[in-house]
Order: sequence, then C-alpha cells, then structure tokens
Amino acid sequence: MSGFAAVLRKDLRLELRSGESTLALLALSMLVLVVLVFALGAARVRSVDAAAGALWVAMVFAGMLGANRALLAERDNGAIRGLLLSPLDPSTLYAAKLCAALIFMAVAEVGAVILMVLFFNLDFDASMARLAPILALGAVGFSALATLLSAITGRTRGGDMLLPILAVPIFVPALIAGVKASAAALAGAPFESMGDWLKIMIAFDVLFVSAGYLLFEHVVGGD
Amino acid sequence: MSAPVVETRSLAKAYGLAPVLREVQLRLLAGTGAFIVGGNGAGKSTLLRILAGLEAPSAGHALVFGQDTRRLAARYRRRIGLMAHQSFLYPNLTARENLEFYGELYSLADPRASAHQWLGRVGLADAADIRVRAFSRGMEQRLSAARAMLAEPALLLLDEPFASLDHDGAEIVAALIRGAIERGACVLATTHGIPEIDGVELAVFEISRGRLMQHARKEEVRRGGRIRSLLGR
Amino acid sequence: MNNPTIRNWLGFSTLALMLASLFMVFDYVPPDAEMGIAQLIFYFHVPLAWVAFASFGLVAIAGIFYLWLGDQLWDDLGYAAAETGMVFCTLMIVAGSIWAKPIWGTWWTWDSRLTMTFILWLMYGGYLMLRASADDTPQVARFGAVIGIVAALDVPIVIVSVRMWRTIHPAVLVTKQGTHGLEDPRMIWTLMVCLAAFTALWAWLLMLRFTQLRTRSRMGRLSSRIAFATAAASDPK
Amino acid sequence: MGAHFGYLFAAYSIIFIVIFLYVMFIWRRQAALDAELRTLEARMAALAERSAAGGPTEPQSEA
Repeated sequence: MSGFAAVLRKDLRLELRSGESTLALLALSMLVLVVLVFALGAARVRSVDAAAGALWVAMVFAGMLGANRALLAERDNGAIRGLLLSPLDPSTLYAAKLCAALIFMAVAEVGAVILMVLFFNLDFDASMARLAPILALGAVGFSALATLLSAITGRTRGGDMLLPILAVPIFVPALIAGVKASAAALAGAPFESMGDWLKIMIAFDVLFVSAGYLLFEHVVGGD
Repeated sequence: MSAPVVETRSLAKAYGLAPVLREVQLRLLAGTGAFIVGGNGAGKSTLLRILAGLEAPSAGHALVFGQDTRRLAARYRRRIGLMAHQSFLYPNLTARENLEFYGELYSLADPRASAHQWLGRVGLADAADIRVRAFSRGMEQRLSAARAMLAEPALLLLDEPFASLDHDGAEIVAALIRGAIERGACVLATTHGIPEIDGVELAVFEISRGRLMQHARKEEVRRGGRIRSLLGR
Repeated sequence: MNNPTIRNWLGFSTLALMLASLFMVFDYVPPDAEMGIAQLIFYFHVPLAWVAFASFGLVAIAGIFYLWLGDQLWDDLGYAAAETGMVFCTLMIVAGSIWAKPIWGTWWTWDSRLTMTFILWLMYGGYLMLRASADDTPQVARFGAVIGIVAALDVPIVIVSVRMWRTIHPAVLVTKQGTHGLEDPRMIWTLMVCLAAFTALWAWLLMLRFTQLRTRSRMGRLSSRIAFATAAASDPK
Repeated sequence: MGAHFGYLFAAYSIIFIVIFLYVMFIWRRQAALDAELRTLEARMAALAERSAAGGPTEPQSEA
C-alpha cells in the first residue's frame, strides 16, 4: 500500500508544481462551455437540459485531456519502466493513477460547474448539492475508463486521436445517465426520482474500476 | 556452490526480421562482475532489458534468481537494479524527491535517510534540492546510478554506466560498482571500451553479430574493436 | 478447424442456403399485409443482427482466452470475429435503415435498439482502428483483447441505459415496433432458412479470415526463424 | 405495394455487394500472403543451397 501512496503523492506534487493538467482541464472546460453557449443560441441557454448537456460535454473533453497528460509525465525519461521494474503491482499503479486523475477532474469540474451557472444564468442553490454526487459518479467512471484506455492509446501511433474514439462509445451509458440525472437535479427534482439513473452510473463505475484494476497489467509493460 | 544469479539458455531476440541476439548462453554468479562490449545496436541494451524483465525473448530462456524473467514476481523485481539509457527520473522533481520516491516504491526502511546517503555517495549532496530538469547529463547519470543502487539490489544491470561522465564521475561510479560486487551483488554492465576497476576481477564478453563471446584477454577485444571501427563498423 | 474440406463444404452449403433463402423471400413467403413488400428486408435484417452480435461476443471470449493462455490463435480468432462482425453490423444498420424509410418514414431514429446497435458499431470500429494503426505485436494483441472484453462488459449497461433513455422520452414517431406478428407459418420457415443461411455465411467468412490470419502468424514466426538461420549460416567459421 | 420495391431491391443488393467486396478483400489479402510465402520459400531454398555448399553451419554454442 505504500507504493500506492508514493505514486499518488508524487503525482499530486508534480501537479501542484506545474499545475499544467488542472489548468488545461479548466481552460478546455471553459472553452467547451463557451462554444456551446454560442452554438445553442441565447434562446436555449436558460434551459437546464442545455446546461446539463454542456457540462457533460465539457467533462468528457476535459477528462480525455487529463488522461492523456497523466501518462505523459511517466513517459519522460521512461519513468514508467522504472515503475514497472519496481516491486509495485500494476494494479496498485492503476489505483494510484485513477485516484490522481479523479482529483484533477474533480477540481476541473468544480470550475466547470461555476462557469456553467454563470454562462447559463442559473442560480447557486440546493440543486448544486444534488449535482455533486452525480458528477462525482461520472468522474469516477470516466477516470477509470480513460486511465485504462490511455495506457493503450499512449503506446500506439496516433494514440491521442484513438483515445476519444475508443472511450466515448464505451462511456455512453454513464453519459446518458449523467446528463439525465444532472438535468433533473438542476430542475429541482427530488433525489429519489433519479434513482434509476444513479444505479446505472454506480453499475458503470463498479464495472470499470474493477475491469481496469484487473486488466491494467495486460496493457502496461511487456515488449 | 550457490545457483547462478543470471542464467540464459539459447536466448534469442529478433525485432521483426532482424536478429539482435542469437544463442546467448550466459551464467553469472553472485559477487562477480561482467562487462559486455560491442558496437551500437549490437544488442547489449536488449540483453539487459530482457534480464530486467522489460522485454520478452523471442526464443530461449532468461533466468534471474532461477526465475523466468517473463513473469518476475515483485519480490524478485525488488532485487534487480537497472540503470538504462533513460534515467527513469522525473524532471520536475528534485534529486532528493526522486530518490525518496523510488525509496518508498522499494519500501526501504527509511527512504529519507537512504536518499540522503546516496546523494552523498554520488557527490550530489549540494544539488539535492535542484530539480532534475536543470541537471547536466553527467549529473543525471550519477543520480540514475544512485537510483538503480538505492535498494541494494542483488543483481545490478548497468547500461553504459560511464557514458557522459567526466573523470570524477566515472571514478565514483566505478567505486560503487566495486562496492556492489564486494557486498556480494552480481553486476552486469555494458560499455564501449574496456573499463578498469581497481581490485576487481571482471569477466569481459563481446557481442558481435548477435552472439555473445567470452574474452580471456582484454587486449583482444580492444584490437577487435579498433579493426571494426576502421571498417566503419 | 483449418481443414479445407470443411471450408469448401461450408462454402457450398452457404451458397445453397443463400439461394434457398432468396427463393423463399421473393417467391414463397407472403408479404406482410400492413407493411407491404419492404417488410421482406426483415428476413435478412434479423439474421444479420444475430451474426453481428455473435461475432462481438466471440471477440470477448477470444480476448479472455488470449489473456489467459497467451496463444496467438485466440488473437487471430478475435481479430477475425471483430472484422466479420463489423461487416455484418454495418449491413444490419444499412438494411434496417432502408427498411425504416418506407415503414417509419425516416432513415434513422434514436430508437433504443438502433442506438444500441450504433454504439456497438462505434466500439468495434474503434477496435479495428486500433488494430489498423499498429503492427501486429503481442502487445497490440493484448490491447485488442482488453478492448474486446471491456466493450462486451459495457453492452448490458448500454442496453439498460438506452432503453431507459427512450422510454422516459416519448418516441418521436409512432412506430409499429419490433414485435412482428409472424402469423403465417411460411414466414417462420423463411426466417429459419435465412438464419441458417447467414449463420453458414458467417461461419464461412470467419473461417476464411481466421485461417488467413493463422497463416500470417505462422509465416511471421517462420520468417524470423529463417532470419536467424541466415545469420547463423553467414557466421565466420 | 410495388412502390416500395426500390427499397427492397436496394437493401438486398447492398447486402450482397458488400459481402462480395469483403470476399474480394480476403482474396486480395490471400494473394499478398501467397507472394510473401513465395519469397520465404526462395529464401529457404537459398539457405539450403548455401548450407549444402559450405558444409555444416549448425549454430555452435560457446561461452
């Protein structure tokens, strides 16, 4: 378990030092929201459906960028080989990378939610509290998937392009559930009414965290 | 007589259609040092990577501590130190932070003290809190050596340990290699020229056309190397 | 499995079954009273769906076996299944779309089944793009196996989520949905023959491609052995 | 009823054309594979000839 803490601490320290990933994630989230505001037009900007959709588009794009960057740091000087050579378990490495990705994504999401409220003329009220667990579930699922897949795409030609092509279709169920639940939350619906959507997201998270944990050793290392 | 630390049986490796290593038979015991010489691309680094378990052989077997390197359990990986062309260091961490991080990965009793000690041994105590990205190539090489030896591995694999080191740096690394052999580790290193390390008997191998050959006399290799370089390798 | 006799036998039975199914669709079976002649597309659409899903299932099974046993055979099987699955899935979507135009009045609607199929198509399209963008190394084979497994794990969640997505929103079109009342026994017979024909076609194509990939893997190993032998032969004495 | 015949015809022809194209694709891959096999055979023949002419060239082990 000390390996897990060491890798996570090292990733956070690197991030605090440069702030590159989180800043890039925030900037990208903001740009996506701005583009969607213009694309949707002023008339639809007040709708919670549009706001929820925009938030999730921002999240998917930011998450992709974050996942690409997270493994980039390990590629400098071939540090990933140093990690694979150490007694560290690949599964533990996956868990640590997942946690780091999750923390960066959470920070970027807080920023994205604030921008969404401003851009889409919403209010900071109780709906934000209901939005938080939905976004957290979405971030877990996406980080789990993207951490696994970026280990694949990072080692193939044109991998940066391949990551969205592989990740987005697989993420669809969590995306559908997340957008629907977020829209309901923003519209002020009670928590119980979105139970089914939350169940889908929980199922997705459990499945992909365990799949990543078990399969990660096959995508890093060797040859 | 204890079992060999390194043993390869008819080891072969090819990238695509290009054979890099052929029929490599190597046996190294604990407390011995061996150097492999050979031109660029002769397969020296490939052999070290296979022994470290980072690459799989195309044919034959590579055994380290009696274990197949294709699936080395954590407790065997722990006893291997690899110093490769790439330093495995994080440019945005300081020298001390890099060593402490690897110390934690290898679950050393006191990563902080070990890092401090090794920084002193490789003569980087003054540069401990400088980020590695600001290091010169020679400093990075010394830190890379410290990183490889940090956990006192029983098998030390060094790829061009003297590359881009000045005289002092080479002395330091040579002393570390001697120290490792004296404490009973097995050291396998690659070099371009034949190294001299005072007080240590080194076996010398040469890789030529993918084959590993042992040389009793160092002069022979030196002459062979000169002839090959005259022919344009 | 690699026996050419079986392959030829499969090829001929595919041909015979295909001709039989064409005859049954165009001459034997009565067209649906409500949907008219375009309903006949259904007899090929359903078998296409079956073989496409079977292929994708096979990709996941082959992936599990590859990661477990590490035998190149399983990777070749998974790759062949993904490719044939993609061909049949594309055809299913195209045929379904052509069926939807006269019956539903639109080429495409975000109906739950259509959406689910489309997502599957995207997933395995990604798998094939990954394979196309890289050389065939054991590493890429493992990548393919992992993606095949992950995609298959995702399918149940996709089905549930897409179904909920569509039931909560009212359908844009009032459609005469999936439940086809095959009241005439001739319809059932026709569907059975078509299913058999496409299963045979699938098995034949899969076998062709699989055998080919097997040959290619074996040749790769052989040429590397020849390279070693050539190098050994030119060694100085 | 006959009005929809165009759709039916389109669907069936597309299915058969695509399957035919896929078979063609397999066929062409096979041709490439056969060509590769011939070069391999040529290399093997050359190797056999050389070893017949130059005496035994079995790899010797050393070290």
